[in-house]
Amino acid sequence: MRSYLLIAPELVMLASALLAMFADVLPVRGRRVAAWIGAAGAAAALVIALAVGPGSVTLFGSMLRFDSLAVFARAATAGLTSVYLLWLAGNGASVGRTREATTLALLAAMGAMLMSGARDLVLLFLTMEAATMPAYVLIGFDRGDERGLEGALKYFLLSMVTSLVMLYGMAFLFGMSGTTSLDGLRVTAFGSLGLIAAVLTIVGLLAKLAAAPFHYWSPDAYAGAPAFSVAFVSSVPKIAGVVALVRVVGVLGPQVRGLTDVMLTVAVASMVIGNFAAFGQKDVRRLMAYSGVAHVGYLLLALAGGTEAGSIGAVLYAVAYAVPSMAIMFVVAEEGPTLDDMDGLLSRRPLAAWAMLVFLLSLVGVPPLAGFFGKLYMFSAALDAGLVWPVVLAFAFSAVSAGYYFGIVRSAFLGQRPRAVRVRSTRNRAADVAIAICLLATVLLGLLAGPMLSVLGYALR
Amino acid sequence: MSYLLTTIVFLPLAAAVICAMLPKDLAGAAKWVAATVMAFDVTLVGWLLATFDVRGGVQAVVDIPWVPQIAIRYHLGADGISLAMLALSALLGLIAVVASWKMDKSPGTYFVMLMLLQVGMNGVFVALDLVLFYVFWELVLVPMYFLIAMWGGERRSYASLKFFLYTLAGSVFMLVGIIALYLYSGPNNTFDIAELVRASAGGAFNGIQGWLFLAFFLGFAVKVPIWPLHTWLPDAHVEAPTAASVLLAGVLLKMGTYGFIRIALPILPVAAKAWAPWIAALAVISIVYGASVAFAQTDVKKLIAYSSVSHMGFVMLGIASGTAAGLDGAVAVMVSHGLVTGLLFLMVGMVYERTHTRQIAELSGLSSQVPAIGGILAFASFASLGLPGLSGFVGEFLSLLGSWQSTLVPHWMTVVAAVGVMLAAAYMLWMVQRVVLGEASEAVSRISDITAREVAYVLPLIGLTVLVGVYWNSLLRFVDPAVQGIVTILARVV
Amino acid sequence: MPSAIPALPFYLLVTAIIGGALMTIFSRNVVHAAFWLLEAMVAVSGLFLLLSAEFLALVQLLVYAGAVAVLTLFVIMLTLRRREDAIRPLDTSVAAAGLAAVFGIVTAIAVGGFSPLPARMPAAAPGIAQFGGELFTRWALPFEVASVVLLIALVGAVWWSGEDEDQ
Amino acid sequence: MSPLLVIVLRTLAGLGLLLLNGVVLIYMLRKVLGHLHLRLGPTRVGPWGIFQTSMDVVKLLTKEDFRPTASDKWLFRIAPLLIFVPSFMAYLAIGFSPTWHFANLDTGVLFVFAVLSFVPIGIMMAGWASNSKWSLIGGMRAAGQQIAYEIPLLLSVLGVAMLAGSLDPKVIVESQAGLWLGFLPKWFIVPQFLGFWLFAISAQAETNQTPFDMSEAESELVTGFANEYSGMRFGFMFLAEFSNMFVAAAVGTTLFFGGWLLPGLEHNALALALGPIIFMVKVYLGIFCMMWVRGTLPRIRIDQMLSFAWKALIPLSLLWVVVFAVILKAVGA
Repeated sequence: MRSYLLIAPELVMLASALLAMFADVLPVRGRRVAAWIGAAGAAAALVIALAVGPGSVTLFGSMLRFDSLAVFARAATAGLTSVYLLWLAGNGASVGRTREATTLALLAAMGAMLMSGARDLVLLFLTMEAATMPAYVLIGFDRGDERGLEGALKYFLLSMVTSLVMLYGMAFLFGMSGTTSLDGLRVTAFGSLGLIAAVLTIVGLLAKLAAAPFHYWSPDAYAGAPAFSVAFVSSVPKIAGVVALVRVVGVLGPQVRGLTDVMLTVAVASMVIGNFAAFGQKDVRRLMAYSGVAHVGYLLLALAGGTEAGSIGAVLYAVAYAVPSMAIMFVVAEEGPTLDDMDGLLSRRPLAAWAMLVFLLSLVGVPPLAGFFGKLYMFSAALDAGLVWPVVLAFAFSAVSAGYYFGIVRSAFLGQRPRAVRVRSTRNRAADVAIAICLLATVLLGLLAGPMLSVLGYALR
Repeated sequence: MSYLLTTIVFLPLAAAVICAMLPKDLAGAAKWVAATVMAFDVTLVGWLLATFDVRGGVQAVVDIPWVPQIAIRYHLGADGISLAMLALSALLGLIAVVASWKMDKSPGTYFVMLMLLQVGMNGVFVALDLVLFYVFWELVLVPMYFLIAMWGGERRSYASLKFFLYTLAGSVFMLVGIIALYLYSGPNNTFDIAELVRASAGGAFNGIQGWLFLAFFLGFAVKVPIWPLHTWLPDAHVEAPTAASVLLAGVLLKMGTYGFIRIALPILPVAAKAWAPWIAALAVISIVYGASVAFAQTDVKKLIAYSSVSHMGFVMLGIASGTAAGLDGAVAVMVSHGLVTGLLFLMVGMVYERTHTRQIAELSGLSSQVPAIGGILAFASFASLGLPGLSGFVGEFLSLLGSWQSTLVPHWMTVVAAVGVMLAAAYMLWMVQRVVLGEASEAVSRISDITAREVAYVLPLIGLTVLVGVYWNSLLRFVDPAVQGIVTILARVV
Repeated sequence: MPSAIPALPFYLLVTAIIGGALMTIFSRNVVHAAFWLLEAMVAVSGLFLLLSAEFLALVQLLVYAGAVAVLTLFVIMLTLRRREDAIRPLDTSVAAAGLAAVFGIVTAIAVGGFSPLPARMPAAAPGIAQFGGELFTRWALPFEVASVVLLIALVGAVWWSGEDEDQ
Repeated sequence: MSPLLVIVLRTLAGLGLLLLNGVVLIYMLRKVLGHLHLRLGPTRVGPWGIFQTSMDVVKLLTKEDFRPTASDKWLFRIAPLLIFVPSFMAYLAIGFSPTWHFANLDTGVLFVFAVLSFVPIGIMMAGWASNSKWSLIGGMRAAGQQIAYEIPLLLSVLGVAMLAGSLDPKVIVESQAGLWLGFLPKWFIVPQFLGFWLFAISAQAETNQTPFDMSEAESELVTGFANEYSGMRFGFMFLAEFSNMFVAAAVGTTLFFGGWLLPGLEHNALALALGPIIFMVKVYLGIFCMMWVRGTLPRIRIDQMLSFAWKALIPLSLLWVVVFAVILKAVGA
């Protein structure tokens, strides 16, 4: 029974997903009641997750363990989902069918939450699928849009193939260790075969995170998808993905020689490709996709260091990345996807413009915002692990990234809007509140870095 | 525990918040809010100056944990150097607000930016924790970007982004350095400057000082700016609105040199000494190069901008010397350059406001049409070229003296730098001759003279220029004890 | 069952699986490809039998032969407008074949370096009741997550195939 | 005897039973349907026409093995085997008495369903390979039908599995021994009447019997998937159909009618000896009932049939599994 109490947040998410799915038959009527239900459910899940707190108990044998890292990721996932659904309740899915979008987002978030506590390869794989499968639908949510369907298909195919590669690697790991429990993996005796198995296993996660050699899906998928989908897909599931990567690398890294080198290579490649490709993009979604690749590169760099601090930093940074990138997509969804659509945002919606600035600055890593502290933790851990040149490169790229992020700022603040101003049908308070919450989170995650790190279990000095 | 510094640093933030929340039809009130708050801020700084114990030491300290897990502390405190810079920053901040009195293009936002900028500037000079220092350092970037980008001239978009990217690129290297200092600072890792100095004395950074110094050098040198990293400066200055130019030249550039004095020298003395000849060489190049290029300028503002490059070279020369005289001189140039260049930009701003041109060729005979403006411009130019009796002379003299005394800087460099002084005299006088003297040109012919408000904000600058120039000790008695501490550290290492 | 796997049937089945998989890729006829896929799946169930995992073998048959293959064929046959559409050009599969070959060689080299692999199969295969017990206690969570995955797939499928709705 | 020899002998025995069964069932079908339709069935070859079927076999064996030129060569050849072999394999799991069986599997019932799920693959293969639209339509129908009715079929077995706690035919049968209330045989049809009903309908559909014989549908598709086949290949398909009927009836007997048990004839030497006979009698009674249905009901439309499965049978069987599990838990507690 206690087991079920400990996974109460996920159960709440599941329940609200089912409730949202059948929102039409509820006695409560109203526009987008499904999204409201979902937002409330996710918020409840957040509260429960924090109330349950971290524990060293493993559930269902050795399937699950919610340590402080997992609790943080789980709470962040629930919280972000709640904010997302709040926004959705305000603005609705751009192509209608808010109900399906809500259900899918909740189910994906549920998968992601379980994923962050998973200590077993089988559960890890299944939860990863649960967290990514809704993304295929969300990306192709506008069924009339061929580019969206193409993006969804691209994502689907690549994701499926890499998932299977991952499964293949897991089979090797199972064969070597005789168990699928992460804690029981013993592959040291197998030398390079262990390395191959480990690499195959993390390939699936890397592809979901859109790290460099597997990033091809993300620009097309994001640019083809409606922005409200991108807001979710590009942010929320990534947190748990990072946690899963932390887990797998944490177990396999010390046992397999060379895994960190692979991670490092991927990290550097992601940073280089992501940052360079992001230049010159006219579509904010595409820009954010490439910049997302770059950010995953930073994350992997922290993980490649193989230290505890690096893992914690990476998870914190995953959240610090997810919040602003989701919020940026909110604004994109409201204003339009291209840089030109952002023109004159300051005069139309000054608050949104300023919020946008804060989000972008956080992504650049300007203090005292969330992104800065995330980078500080990550890179200090990586530096501590001796990765001097990659870290210097990462810092240089952080500065470079300002170049393309400020393209958005330039449009929003300095651009004039020559063509007829598209007025939003309704000024929506719920959506604005969602953006405001993201803004607050972006600032507070930085200023309150101390408490955040306590939640993450960062040892006090 | 004293919250005086906290109040001084964050008062402008309060002003920014109030200005941001003003409704649109009340946006005109923003300047009153900003002016009031800044006046109060200057008063507090004045009180701090009055109560400051000139025998030295870090005073008005506040030190509480911020992120205890990685030893980030909220640690503010002021010694003489900090105080001098803080005073400069607050005063120029107030003047910038008053000088922007007629700003009518979204004034609310403008004053928000100005006030945010003020928070960063104030904070940098009193932060004693490296992360905190970095936070304030970066905080300056964004408002300055917007001040240039939204209220700047023709090429503002290009200039602002260039400014932003240059300084950001420099500062991320500094961040690498900060993290490395933290990691190497021994078992009790720390970001605290004083503790890092102690750790350094204990040999914590031996062997990697060179690399660390390089990281900080890149961050600070861009900001100073030292040749060849200076190219953002003329663009930014020319495009920035007057108040932003004043703050950019008067305060922002000093952040770089302040960083050298506060962080690079005491924490990495070995590398600082090893690098000194090279820094001196770059400083000399900056002096001569800045002065030479200033000659060729047709735009008054650009001329002043290049003169800044040249003047900051004197600061770097003083820092490179590592002697008490040199460092005193460096700080003196910093203060003096802040006052004088601020004044110059203000005067150019007044002229531009009236004539809508800054071309030297189109401006002449200011003294005949507007004698007060012309006179003050000439006065500022004299102060800038280092006329004895005015503040510019103090710093340049001490810098050159220090570098001559120094064993680190070859004598020929000092000689070349002294030539730079003459070059400065030449281009400044030539500018004065063409702009101030002579017959009034068409652009100048119908303009009105200085107003009472304008007098009010240039007067303190003129007064301080004269005060520091005549009574050197008014500045040096604050600065010297702090400088002695650094010199001791430098002397301790071989 | 002994803990070691009998060699001959194992290699026969493995050949069948790999062959079937390769033929799935190389077959120029989509319908044939589907049948080859089925063949590979059936051979996999043979592997399960070798490991004395009778239940899994049967479920593999039931699911892949009874449902997946039939559905695949059903869809292929429904979507082909003309019979000739089943024949596709070969060139796309060359790259796939190359990849598969490289992958196979690398793996083979890696595996080859570590023979013999230690056999860690349980001495006695658990009975179906034991299997069920495990599935619904220790593995209950993955089992339920799998059902959520299916639910997601269902919602997605309904969304993609459903009618547009005014909102 | 060496184990290999045992396997060969048992396989041969199974094959013999299958062939014999086929012959008998064809005759039985003709006779039963004939009488149901108020006609006589075969009368000419031998007394009461009993040699009719053997003559049919001769005819099939001697006919030319014809293959349409435009057909898919290999698939066309493999298809009949793919239809025939699974239905033969299904025999292996059937237990005729506590000691009479071809192979003793503890997942026997599942095994039967698993191998039988190949049949529609073969049918689709045949339909596609023939390159005739009638065949193709027949194949597609078979596939749709199979997918739909396999689910209630499997679900209907769950109730029995819960009662017996096993999928081993022997255990299932043995747990039906005894009497309820002193007169009612403890057969699972009593508690599982709804399960049996679901099973019967689904089995009728899975074996392609009227009213669910849409994949052949002589009058519209001209025997559907088997259209282009002749000779022994057709014979295989034919045989498989009757063998499937037998298997379905045998599984039904095992699951719901106590297999080789008869009240009063349990656990003694006589029962052991009579077991197979009792079992066969029950099976043939079952087959008779299937034929009865076949001879009585008209064929329904494919869409009606599919929506019946998806909208009625599957929800009902799911519900029944849940309800029965709850009941069982409550009663058990």
